Amino acid sequence: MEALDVGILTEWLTRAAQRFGAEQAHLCDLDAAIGDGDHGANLARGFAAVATKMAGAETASGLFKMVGMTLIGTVGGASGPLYGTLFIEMGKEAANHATLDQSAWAQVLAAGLAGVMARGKARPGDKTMIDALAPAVKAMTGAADLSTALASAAAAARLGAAETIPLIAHKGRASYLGDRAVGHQDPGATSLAMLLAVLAELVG
Amino acid sequence: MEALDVGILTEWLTRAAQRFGAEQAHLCDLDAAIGDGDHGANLARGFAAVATKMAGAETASGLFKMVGMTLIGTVGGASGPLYGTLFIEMGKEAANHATLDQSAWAQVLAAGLAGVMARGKARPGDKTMIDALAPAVKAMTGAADLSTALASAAAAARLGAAETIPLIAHKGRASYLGDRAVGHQDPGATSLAMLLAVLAELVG
Amino acid sequence: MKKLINDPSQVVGEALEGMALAHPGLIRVHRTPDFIMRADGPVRGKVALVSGGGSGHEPMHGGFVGRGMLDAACPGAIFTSPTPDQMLEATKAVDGGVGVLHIVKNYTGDVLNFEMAADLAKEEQINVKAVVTDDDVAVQDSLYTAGRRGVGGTVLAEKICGAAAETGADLDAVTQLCRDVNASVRSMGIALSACTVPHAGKPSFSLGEDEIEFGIGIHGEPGRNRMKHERADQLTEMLMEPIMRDLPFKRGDHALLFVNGMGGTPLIELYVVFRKAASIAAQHGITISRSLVGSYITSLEMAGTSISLLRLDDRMVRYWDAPVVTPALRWGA
Amino acid sequence: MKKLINDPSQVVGEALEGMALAHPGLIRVHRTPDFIMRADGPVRGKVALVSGGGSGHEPMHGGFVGRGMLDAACPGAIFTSPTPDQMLEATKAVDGGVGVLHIVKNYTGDVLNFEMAADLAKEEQINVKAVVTDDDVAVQDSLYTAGRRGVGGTVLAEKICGAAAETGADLDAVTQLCRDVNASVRSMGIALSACTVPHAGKPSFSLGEDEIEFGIGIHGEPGRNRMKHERADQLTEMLMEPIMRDLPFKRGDHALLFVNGMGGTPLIELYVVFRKAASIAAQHGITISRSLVGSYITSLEMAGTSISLLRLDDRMVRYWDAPVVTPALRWGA
Ligand SMILES: Nc1ncnc2c1ncn2[C@@H]1O[C@H](COP(=O)(O)OP(=O)(O)O)[C@@H](O)[C@H]1O
Ligand SMILES: Nc1ncnc2c1ncn2[C@@H]1O[C@H](COP(=O)(O)OP(=O)(O)O)[C@@H](O)[C@H]1O
Ligand SMILES: [Mg+2]
Ligand SMILES: [Mg+2]
Ligand SMILES: [Mg+2]
Ligand SMILES: [Mg+2]
Repeated sequence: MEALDVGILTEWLTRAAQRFGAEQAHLCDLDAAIGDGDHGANLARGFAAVATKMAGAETASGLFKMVGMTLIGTVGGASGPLYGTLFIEMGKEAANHATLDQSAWAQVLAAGLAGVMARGKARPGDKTMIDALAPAVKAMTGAADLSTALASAAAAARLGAAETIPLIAHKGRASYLGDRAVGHQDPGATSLAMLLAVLAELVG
Repeated sequence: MEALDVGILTEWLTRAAQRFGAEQAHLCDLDAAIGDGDHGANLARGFAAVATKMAGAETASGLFKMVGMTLIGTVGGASGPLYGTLFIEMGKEAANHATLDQSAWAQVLAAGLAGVMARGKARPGDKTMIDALAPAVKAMTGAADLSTALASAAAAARLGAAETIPLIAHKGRASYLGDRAVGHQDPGATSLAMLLAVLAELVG
Repeated sequence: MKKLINDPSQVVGEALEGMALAHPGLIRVHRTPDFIMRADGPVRGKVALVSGGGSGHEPMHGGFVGRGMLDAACPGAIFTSPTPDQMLEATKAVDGGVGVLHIVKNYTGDVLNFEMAADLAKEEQINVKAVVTDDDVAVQDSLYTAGRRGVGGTVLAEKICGAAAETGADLDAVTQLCRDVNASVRSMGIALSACTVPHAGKPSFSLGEDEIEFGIGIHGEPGRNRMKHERADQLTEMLMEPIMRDLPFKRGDHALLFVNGMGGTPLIELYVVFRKAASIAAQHGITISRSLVGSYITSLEMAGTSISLLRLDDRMVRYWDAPVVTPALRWGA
Repeated sequence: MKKLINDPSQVVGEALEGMALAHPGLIRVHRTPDFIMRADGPVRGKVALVSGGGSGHEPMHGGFVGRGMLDAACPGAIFTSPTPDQMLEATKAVDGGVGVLHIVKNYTGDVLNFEMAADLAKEEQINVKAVVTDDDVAVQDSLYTAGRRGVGGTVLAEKICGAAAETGADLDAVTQLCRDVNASVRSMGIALSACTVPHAGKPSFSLGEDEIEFGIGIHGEPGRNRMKHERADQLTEMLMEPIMRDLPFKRGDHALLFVNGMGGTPLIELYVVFRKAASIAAQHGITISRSLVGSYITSLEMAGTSISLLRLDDRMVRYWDAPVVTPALRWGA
């Protein structure tokens, strides 16, 4: 596959909704350890709403903006505006590209990352979803082709999520815990890695 | 021993206070099963107050009235007015007797029983302290001497308390439970039997 | 047992001291014997209302002392009725010269102790009347029980009669009104968990993971029967059924719906119950024109709820709406 | 998990319906998006106050909607901040033409969602300001955390600012007052038990028989550290110490003492805590001239308490005493 079209992106998000439904309890448990235990429920609710609305999207840009708005309107919590911003900024960038090939997708994802960082003010190492997203964006460049790039991004995100375990959190609820957050994987980084894994599995 | 004097009666109530202190949890447990779990605490509190006030009582009548007033002022619940009335009426009757020999004591106890029945409107078989007190009063008559009479009274009270086990309650909190009170011994009958047992042990 | 207390034997006294510090403008606390009275009492020429009962039901009754409600409340030990000396001293302290009404929840202990207190007060030339509340439909009212318990309806009676007294009704009128309210209200409760009395140190009963007690009182005692936990709507139907049956309502009646928390149940759940109870009333053509939702007559930290439904007449509505200024109920002033 | 609910996903909506049925004279409930607004809103020419946050903290915020306090409240899912569309619609619905103040508790989710809503409202020409409350001294306020959480002080800010708005203060003045209240209040909380979020179905953490969590927030999360349970007086000292240290009081200051229950703690225990907290304040020469005792900002059925201490100036006292007519706080009218 050379590029991601709106059909495959719709399929991605449909499967992501299934995945978050299945992983809801797992993500809630991660959040219960260092947050308030709702991350899985928040994403499951938000992506379930997304899944009911995707039919008829004509462009990747339009699709992503709709996804972003839907997440903002249904997820709540910290992850709602952050995931929402991710997709809205991805949608804005996607509008600049006729086809979403490897290089375009790298820019789309980078735009999403920039949006999340601007909104949430977190930096790498703060034990947030940024710790999965930033390495994924980096891993997109230099890969042989799109599917390899997506696989590398997913792998980098998974690794980045795992690497949040020893960290103290500096943003979000987990930051209230100080040392007590050490030893737990960040739920938002975990869900972000899942989202990218679903895409890699689909295209790979 | 031919008669009960104020010294022995003071000793009785002192030991009763100790006994109720020691049996507090047991009586509370009985009450928890079919009531609200406070009977032991109520009596322990009341008799502890009695124990601090007895020094200087000159007559049995005066002693009993003081005990009755103290119990009314410190026990609360159903058992406060009932135990209080028991002692006040015993005190009134005791005033009619120069010495508290076997026959006088039978009359004193009977007066107490009448007072409790008048105040609480319970009859034998209602699963209350009456079921210990009434048989005890009956057992006083016909015994060979005072100490035998006290022992018979205590035994009759103990038996009467045990015989409350299969009963449905018609008075007090246990009456709310209907059938569910069956199989449990009434706490008030149990404490009344303890009170009479302490006297029998002291004199016997 | 984890509680915010120092010593089980000091809880009631220390809480009274806390109340005195928290509400100096509304109430005064008297120790030994213990009672709470309104800060501006006695009010000359006004019928005084005195209630009381075991502690552990807060805010009842101490939280209802103040203008437009109770003149005094006598707190006993946890779940144990107070003693006649408390009631006598409270009665004397708040007597405004035109009589005192004792509002007594129907429990053997409360009734006997208040009876003794009334006798003593009468000896001191105070005109005392008593009304015994018994609104709990969980209990069979028959010769073979101590009679129905006084529960949630008592709160409503205290508010309504307090307003009547405040606006000048005489002792006979306030007494009759209290009987009328008691005759027009029915209540029913369930427990989802037991509570722990401090001096006992362990729960008063134990319930399985999906068991509840149906038809409970307010003293942590077991209820009429134990049953499987159900959804809120079904439990609400089961609570409403005996209430509606016992006090026949006719279409067009107006009622006050009081959904009470037993202490450990969050407010959000009480509103879920209120929603269903109101819809059941509506199905019967009954208009819920007044409401009360919250934990007002509790059993320490017990989880559960009780529903009280009071058929209203115009007079009750007027007195319900009248100003009340107490620690726990306050409006109109 | 035993709760008085029907379906975890319907709790918030059904409770909103219950609130609408229980308090028709005070509030109106809007569904999809969900918000609660005062029955007589929008009030032309009055600055409007909008707050919101996750559900499960009842009565906050919905119970504080009404005359003299909030104009609208936006409830999210349990412990999950609401979404910008709710806040936007609520803001539009209550805007009286002279600006809207968003009172936002400092949690990443609440802050981000309210920020987005404010941006959207500004696009629609509504003058929106926001104050973020952060009174919780349990959290280190530094570059390395999300900052202190907004807890009990928020309730006090909403009451005081609501009164200012009601009596005609303009948006700048109400905003400044809200900042002043937030700057003058500090809070600290402990949990004796965890709570169970309905969709999770199990307690958010587990505590041993004599363990407590010290320095908790209001979302069922663990606190600053776990420690041995102590007597109420000692725990109260531990809660008061960082409050008094963080907001230096001087002898002669007046303060409002707010002892809050987390949901599952009986009122009688809160008064035991109040007694000690007031005596600590008195030892420092601080006069507790106003008070609030009860479960006003809760974490479902969590057992525990939080203490908030607000240094009062005359203006705050006047606004605190001003009339308020909401489901949960009501006086003076
Ligand atoms: N400032 C931030 N920037 C980026 N991500 C954040 C930030 N704050 C929190 N997060 C992410 O959000 C996740 C929590 O999301 P969620 O549980 O849904 O929201 P909430 O914390 O409001 O309950 C965290 O695990 C973290 O990855
Ligand atoms: N009407 C009555 N007449 C005689 N005894 C009674 C009556 N009602 C209750 N009792 C006795 O009182 C006992 C309970 O006392 P206690 O637990 O101290 O009071 P309460 O029921 O108020 O908590 C019962 O076990 C019973 O023996
Ligand atoms: Mg979360
Ligand atoms: Mg008892
Ligand atoms: Mg009792
Ligand atoms: Mg959350």
